[in-house]
Amino acid sequence: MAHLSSMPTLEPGQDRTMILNMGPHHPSTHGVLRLILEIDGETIVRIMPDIGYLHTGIEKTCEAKFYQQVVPLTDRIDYLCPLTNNLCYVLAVEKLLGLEIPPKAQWMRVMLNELTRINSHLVWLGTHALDIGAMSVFLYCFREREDILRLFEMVSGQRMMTSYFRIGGLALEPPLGFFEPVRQFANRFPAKVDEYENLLTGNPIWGMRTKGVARITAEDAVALGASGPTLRGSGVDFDLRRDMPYSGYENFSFKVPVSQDGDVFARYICRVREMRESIAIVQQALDGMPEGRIKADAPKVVLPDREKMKTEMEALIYHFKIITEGFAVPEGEVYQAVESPRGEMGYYVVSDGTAKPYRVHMRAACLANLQLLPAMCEGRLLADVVAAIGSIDIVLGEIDR
Amino acid sequence: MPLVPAITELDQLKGHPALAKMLAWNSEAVEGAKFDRDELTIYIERSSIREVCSLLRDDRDCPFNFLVDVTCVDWYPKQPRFEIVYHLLSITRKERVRLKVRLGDSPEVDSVTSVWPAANYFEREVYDLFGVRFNGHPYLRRLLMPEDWEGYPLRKDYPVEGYR
Amino acid sequence: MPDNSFARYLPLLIHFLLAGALACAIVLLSWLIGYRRPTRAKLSPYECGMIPVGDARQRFSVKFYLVGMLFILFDVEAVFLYPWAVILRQLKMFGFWEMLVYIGVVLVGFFYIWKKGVLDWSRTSPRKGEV
Amino acid sequence: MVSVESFVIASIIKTAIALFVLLTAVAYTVWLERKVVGHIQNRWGPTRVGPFGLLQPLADGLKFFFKEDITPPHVYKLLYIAAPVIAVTFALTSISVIPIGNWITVAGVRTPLQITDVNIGLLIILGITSMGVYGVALAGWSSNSKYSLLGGLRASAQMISYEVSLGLSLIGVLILSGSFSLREIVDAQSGTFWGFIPRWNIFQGQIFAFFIYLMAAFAETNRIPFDLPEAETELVAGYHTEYSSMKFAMFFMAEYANMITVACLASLLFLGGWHGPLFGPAWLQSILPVLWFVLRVFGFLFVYIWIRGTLPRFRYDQLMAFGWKFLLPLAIANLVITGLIVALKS
Amino acid sequence: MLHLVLFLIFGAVCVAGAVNLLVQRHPINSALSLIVVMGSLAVEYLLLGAEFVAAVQVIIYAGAIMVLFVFVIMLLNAGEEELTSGSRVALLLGIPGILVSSVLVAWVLLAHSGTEAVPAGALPGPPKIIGWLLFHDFLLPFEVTSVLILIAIMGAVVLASPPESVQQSKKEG
Repeated sequence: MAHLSSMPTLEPGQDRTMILNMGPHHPSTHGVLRLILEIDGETIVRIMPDIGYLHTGIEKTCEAKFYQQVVPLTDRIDYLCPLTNNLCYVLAVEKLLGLEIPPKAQWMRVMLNELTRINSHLVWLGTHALDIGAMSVFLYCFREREDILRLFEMVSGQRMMTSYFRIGGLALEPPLGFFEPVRQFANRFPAKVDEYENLLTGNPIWGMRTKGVARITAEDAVALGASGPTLRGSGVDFDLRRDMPYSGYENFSFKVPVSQDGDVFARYICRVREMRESIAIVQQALDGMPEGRIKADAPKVVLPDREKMKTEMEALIYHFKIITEGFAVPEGEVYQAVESPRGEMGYYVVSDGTAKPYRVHMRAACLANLQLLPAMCEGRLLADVVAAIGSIDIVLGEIDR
Repeated sequence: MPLVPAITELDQLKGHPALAKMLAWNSEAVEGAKFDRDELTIYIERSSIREVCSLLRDDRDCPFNFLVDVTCVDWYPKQPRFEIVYHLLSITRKERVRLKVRLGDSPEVDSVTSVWPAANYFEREVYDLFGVRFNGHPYLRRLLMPEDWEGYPLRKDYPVEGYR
Repeated sequence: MPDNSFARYLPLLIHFLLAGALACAIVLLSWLIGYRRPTRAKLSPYECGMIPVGDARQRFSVKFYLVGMLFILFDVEAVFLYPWAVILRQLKMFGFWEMLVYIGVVLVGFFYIWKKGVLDWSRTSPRKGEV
Repeated sequence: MVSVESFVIASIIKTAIALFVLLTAVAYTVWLERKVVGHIQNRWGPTRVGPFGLLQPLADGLKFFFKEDITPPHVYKLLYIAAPVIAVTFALTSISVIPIGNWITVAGVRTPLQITDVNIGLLIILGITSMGVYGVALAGWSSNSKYSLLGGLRASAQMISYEVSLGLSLIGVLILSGSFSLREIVDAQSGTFWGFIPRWNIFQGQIFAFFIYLMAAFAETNRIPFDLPEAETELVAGYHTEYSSMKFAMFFMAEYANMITVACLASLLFLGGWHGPLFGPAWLQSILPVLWFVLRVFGFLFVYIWIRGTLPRFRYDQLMAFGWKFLLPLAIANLVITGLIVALKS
Repeated sequence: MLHLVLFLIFGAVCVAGAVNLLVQRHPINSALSLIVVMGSLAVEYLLLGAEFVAAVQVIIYAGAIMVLFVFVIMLLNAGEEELTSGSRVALLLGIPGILVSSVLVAWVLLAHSGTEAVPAGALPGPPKIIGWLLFHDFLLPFEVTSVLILIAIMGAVVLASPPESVQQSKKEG
């Protein structure tokens, strides 16, 4: 690939080019991404992302925690879709343990995951539109996001760092009357998506700014490891939820939006349609929500209910043991991937048979997607960089971990 | 779903297209294989990782054309110490395979960036955090840590409180 | 007082001077009132939190100054059109034809630059290494 | 015949009043914008300072004065300080030839509602507008920062590009009215067609010219969708990246003053100025035109704000192409057609 | 009276600007001085009653041509001039030379060209009269200016397009 061989150095270029920093403190780099641009007038000659400003060493931290204690760390990776990260990690450990998860927990997980996806896409849409200058969409999106965050707060007590999924099920029963506001939201939301689309999809300026911009072919996208809407925007029809289902996604019917154009608009339209599909999944989950337990039947792994803990000796002992010394996980390794709002989120968990993971590695969708940026932007204009960054929807917390 | 014991016999795993293809190409390159928790792991001899990757990528029947991830596990103080882990995905077959390369104390392996440019950041990250060198990588510099950082934080012998 | 045509412009001049004085006063006042506790970071040029690479005193793309030139030319054209527009009613069709000739010639130049691609701002050099 | 001294003093008083009114209008345009955009976006806008946040502009102004006034050492100091002064001075000057109403009689003296009624008012405004470029260009250059330089270059290139279309779009109006005097241009728009359509210039076939003017005016004042010079997502803050305190605010003062000028000009040239129904007692009749005029201006400003709340922004090349390849030919076509019709009629 | 005073003031501003233009070492300052010169010239025109010319002076010279100058200085990043000590011959011969020649020119103009000072406002100033002159009496020169503009457009394009070799290397690079 050509763009790899031309990594820029930091020295000012030849006579006509200028080295310009975009970020880390820049209004449009979504966190602390730093781009080093070499520009000729307004044209991008070379572009190099510089990351690591948010590196917190989560992977190292995980090695010092019990399995259950890692869950809150996963929230912090991708702070726009904490539940997706919870899910991915939890599924990986459950796979290591060989745990069977009751259907209600699975359906709850799917429902909350789709709400998370909408939440993440709303933040993306708002900021992406704001980058391109459409101010109002941002506030409209955050209005709906607020509703979703309220739902999260209801169910987990937290707006962002939910940590609601636990190894073996859910942390708590969903509160009484939780499904009613979810249903209301699900009924209300499609009209709101129409509202966003009214402002953007048909808007000629939006079209000019996004159509044909930062185009990437399907081959390049695959070669560069793109996933999620970024990949589907280039015409590769692949969605883990449908193609390699997990957590009961096989029980839901939904379409996977694909666009052939591979430009900013294609990625935009894929994500907007995804929001509609997600809300349809939420509806299905609400309609078919099974009854039953929310935790797996594995007393050595799953914390007992408060009720039992106070009445049964055995439960109290398990509770004490799980809290103080964790639970041992059989030796082995597992790679579990889920379809996060940004693409393939994968957790590679290695166990050496002790109560702490030997190694936890997160495959961040954004890290791979970010590699597309030079291929998208070189030879284009400065303003296209902004559109391109927005269109690959990066979250620096996930990239840097 | 109770755990089933891992299968490590090469003969039992020959049915898998990726492994079959590899064995047919060069059985020397395959050091072993493991099928555990529905996931296939193939141990590759260090010098042939690049060829194996391009072989799997271009396989007509089952192209593992998507490099999902490259990472590393440090088994210090065991030897060989490092395991480089490649996760491949076949978009058409919807199947995954894991390749592993074991490296000793002078960790060096061929870069697969020429096969998948996607490996660029992944390999840089491994270099940054484990100090594994990837030969042929176009820009092997630290990715997450500062340029002047000392040591490789994800190694098991890295002092957690930093070098004093 | 209006003893000649300039009297009408005198208030304009006064207004201009007063506006200028006001602007200067604002700058001065903010300089007097505002506090100053400079630090090195505050005084360095904004570069998104990084130490700047190179400085802004560099040569720039030629495109920008082509705009300047074209602007002059079309501005000159427009200036000729102003008096014409005002007296067109007196000039009648004759005035229309003479302006049509004039605009026609200028339009030739306009389409020349259009065809030359001067007005294509997105036309960029091909991507590096792309065959 | 009045003496020179009293004439000068009268002009100074008039000017001072005009400047005061203009600056207040600028402050409240900001307030209006924040309110309107706020309501467009499900927010309230300013509410804390004063009723409906009406004192917010005052608070903002004071805050700006008390902010740290940084003059970084890397700037070209003289021009760095001069640039906002230039911008504000020219932005405030153009109002002086704009009439805001008909003649009124105050204490027996008949006087136009205008600082000075000159023959070539329109040309004066064009001239002053064309000088406004320097504020932006010099700010960008003297800051010695890359973002500022790029922003300044963009801004000045954009302003001069659209100035051509702006100038050409006015020619249709000039043909119809046969004068550069803004007062005469407005007078030419009095009356109605068939008794109910006012003879405003946009109804006299200058609808395209009005459209061109609208676009060019948006670009001249660097407003969305043409706000590339200060596109914060690309160039941080464009040409005023390195400015702080009141010097920073002055660019905004200039921008909003220019918006008001442009709105006034649009009302005068295309929307019939102060013409409107007159009724009631004599004092009301003399005030009403001013009211109609101010209403038009605010209507125009509202459109500005409304569009800001709705549209995304252009990319630089698209903006330039829009100006040169679309507006300019359209403006030329408009003037040729208008010229043809008028020449045939006369 | 005020009229004359203003005329003199702006004349002085004009000359001061022109001198400053020469003395300043930074090209941007020189350019700005030139703008001042143009502006004060426009005021002088106004004082003479030539309204239209004054407006055009501002629009074209101060507002367009000087923008180009400033642009070029910004783009080329022309820095401060090196101050050379200058050759002594130029100093010795130059200043007297300039004095002598300006006196000569003034004398020739005043004594032999038959030009006279025209009272303010006596010359055609209002735009309508200018228009009538331009589109009636001086029609041919007016039409010729369009050709001039055409040539200038082409010249601008030719000057601004980078030489072939640069384009070539850009493509390759």
